Amino acid sequence: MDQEQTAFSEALLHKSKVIEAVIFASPVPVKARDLIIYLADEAELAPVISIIEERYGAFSGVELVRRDDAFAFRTRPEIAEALSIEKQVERPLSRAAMEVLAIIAYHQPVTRAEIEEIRGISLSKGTMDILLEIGWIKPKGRRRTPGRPLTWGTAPAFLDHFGLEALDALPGMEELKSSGLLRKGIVLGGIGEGADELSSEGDDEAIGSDEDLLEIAFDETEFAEE
Amino acid sequence: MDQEQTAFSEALLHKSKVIEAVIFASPVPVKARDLIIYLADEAELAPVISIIEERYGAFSGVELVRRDDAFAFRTRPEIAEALSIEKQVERPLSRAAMEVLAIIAYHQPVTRAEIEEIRGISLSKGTMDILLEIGWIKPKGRRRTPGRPLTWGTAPAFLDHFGLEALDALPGMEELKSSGLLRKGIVLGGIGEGADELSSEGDDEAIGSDEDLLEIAFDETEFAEE
Amino acid sequence: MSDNDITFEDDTKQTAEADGQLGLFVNLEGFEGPIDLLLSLAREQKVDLAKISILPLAEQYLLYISTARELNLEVAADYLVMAAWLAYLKSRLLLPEIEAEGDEEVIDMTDALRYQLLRLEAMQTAAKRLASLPRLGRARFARGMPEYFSKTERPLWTATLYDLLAVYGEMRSEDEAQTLTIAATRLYSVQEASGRLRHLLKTAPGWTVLEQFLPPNLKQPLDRRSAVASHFVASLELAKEGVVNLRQQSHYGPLYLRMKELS
Repeated sequence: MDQEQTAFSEALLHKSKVIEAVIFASPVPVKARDLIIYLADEAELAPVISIIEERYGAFSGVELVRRDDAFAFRTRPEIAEALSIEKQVERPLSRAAMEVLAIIAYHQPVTRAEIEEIRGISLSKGTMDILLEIGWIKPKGRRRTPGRPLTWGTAPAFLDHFGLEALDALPGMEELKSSGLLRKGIVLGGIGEGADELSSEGDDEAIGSDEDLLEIAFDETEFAEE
Repeated sequence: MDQEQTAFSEALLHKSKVIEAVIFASPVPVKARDLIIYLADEAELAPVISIIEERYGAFSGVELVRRDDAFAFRTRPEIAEALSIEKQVERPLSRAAMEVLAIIAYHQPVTRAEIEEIRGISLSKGTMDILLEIGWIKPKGRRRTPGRPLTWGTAPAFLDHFGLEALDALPGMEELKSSGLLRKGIVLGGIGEGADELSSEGDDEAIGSDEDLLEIAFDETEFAEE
Repeated sequence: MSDNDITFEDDTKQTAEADGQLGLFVNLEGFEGPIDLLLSLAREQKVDLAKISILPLAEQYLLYISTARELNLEVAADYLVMAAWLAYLKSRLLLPEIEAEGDEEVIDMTDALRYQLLRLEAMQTAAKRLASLPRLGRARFARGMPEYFSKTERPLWTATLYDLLAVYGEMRSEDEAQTLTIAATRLYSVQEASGRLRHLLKTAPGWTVLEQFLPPNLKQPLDRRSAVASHFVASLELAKEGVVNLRQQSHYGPLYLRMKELS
């Protein structure tokens, strides 16, 4: 290694200390873009992250985890049992809320009507509210269909809470996708009607148009902020 | 190293992971006696702590610190310093703040009520605050009038920022006018003015009268020196 | 009721008695809607949902609902709509074939129901799997003692002396605008022109072109235009009053004035 290279890797080592400290200090995952400000350029992030990841290997009780485009230090799940740390006693979520959360997570962006349609029952008032209050879901924009309904998706805190690197890492996501069970659209509406809907390929259109969701357009008055 | 020793050190390594996680997750420094419960006996604490200390050595942005008989992770001071970045951000002053600053500069000492009177609009809370925060204005004392209102003037940093040697280096009305910074007043029946522009032989009279008017107007609004 | 269905095992204990006698503990409140109830009934059959036969399932549902009604339990509209739908489906399934088209419809309906059961089951399973992930605050912990660093932004005020002066100048100019000044006008008023015409016409010999009446020394074009305009208007007024006669030979031609002969 020549002198220049040595200087380069030393600079990287120093930067890895800084980035480590920033992530370590934060109680919530730190976005990549907030880390880059401590670096000369974006390209430095990947090598710096791998230096840190290596330092917090299997021999550490703490690990560097990735949450979408953010990083955090979290204790390793395998030593959790050994810990008599005061575990958060949370009010268990109702079964309805967990189901709605799962539907939002796997089907996002999804409208309220679609959630109701999947569950075959209308949503009671509190179900979405509680998920919003916990900070696991957020509005994602409006669907470009008549009525421009608001769609919902998961918020960053969802990934952090459930220890998921990204939405792709949702358990069983691949199978669900390939089995076609993530299709939206009315399947069983009324007598006769449902049949038409199932056989039509119409749902794909709705899913496709989600990608073009107007990000600008969500009306804050539509839902409670908390 | 014989087998027994290997097993011993592996057990210690595992314990160090647990202790590391406990200290990491604790909201307060963890007392030695609260750590011992995770260990076989007290004697294990010292080796476990040194394993962790080594892991968070000079190459880490974080260090294990001892406070009395308790342990905590802290960002290394030299890194923390680097983290408190002070970014210089160019920021323009709001129009309102500029106006207030100008009035204070030209009319000091001036009361808040007088500033409002000159601008013909009431001052929002933040406008004076921002000037005060920047350090360009300061209170100058109280006017000896009923209510003894506080008067304001410029602070030394004002001269400094604007590169003025003294307050009287602020251009007066005449200089402002000649540098084109003072527009002429709006004159009703201003057709006459247009006529001047049409012909080269200017009619100085109209301008002359404008000038006189301006001077009068200033005298009216200009505040007596106390 | 399957074993993994923790949530409503307390709510709905079912014991099947001999001869199909129903000792069902009917409690609809344990279910998240009719599809959920159907799903729960389907699970009891312990067959692949994708292949489940809809007819017995529909019968089970209808029996469940009718039992609930016999027990005078309140049955929500959702459940009744589903019951009606399933009753219709059942009748279609039992009827001997009507026509090919109708058959297809029945097949679609049963497919749709299967799909909806599968989809809801998938989401219920997903919810359970989510809940069992190593969750923050249970299996994973965040740093307990977060540190905060000031990422202060030191403003670099861009205000220049020019800005300051320009603002002041502009502001004072605005003050000025409030002091309306009425400038002395050098232009001829109609009144003035009218007086002048009255006076001059007395001495005018017959038809005289309007320009002849204009005041002398109109050096500036604007002054001249103003004088022409005011004298023209004045001449019209005088004509209206019956003091003068006007004459114009052609469009845009010169305008002649003459004192009206008092007859």
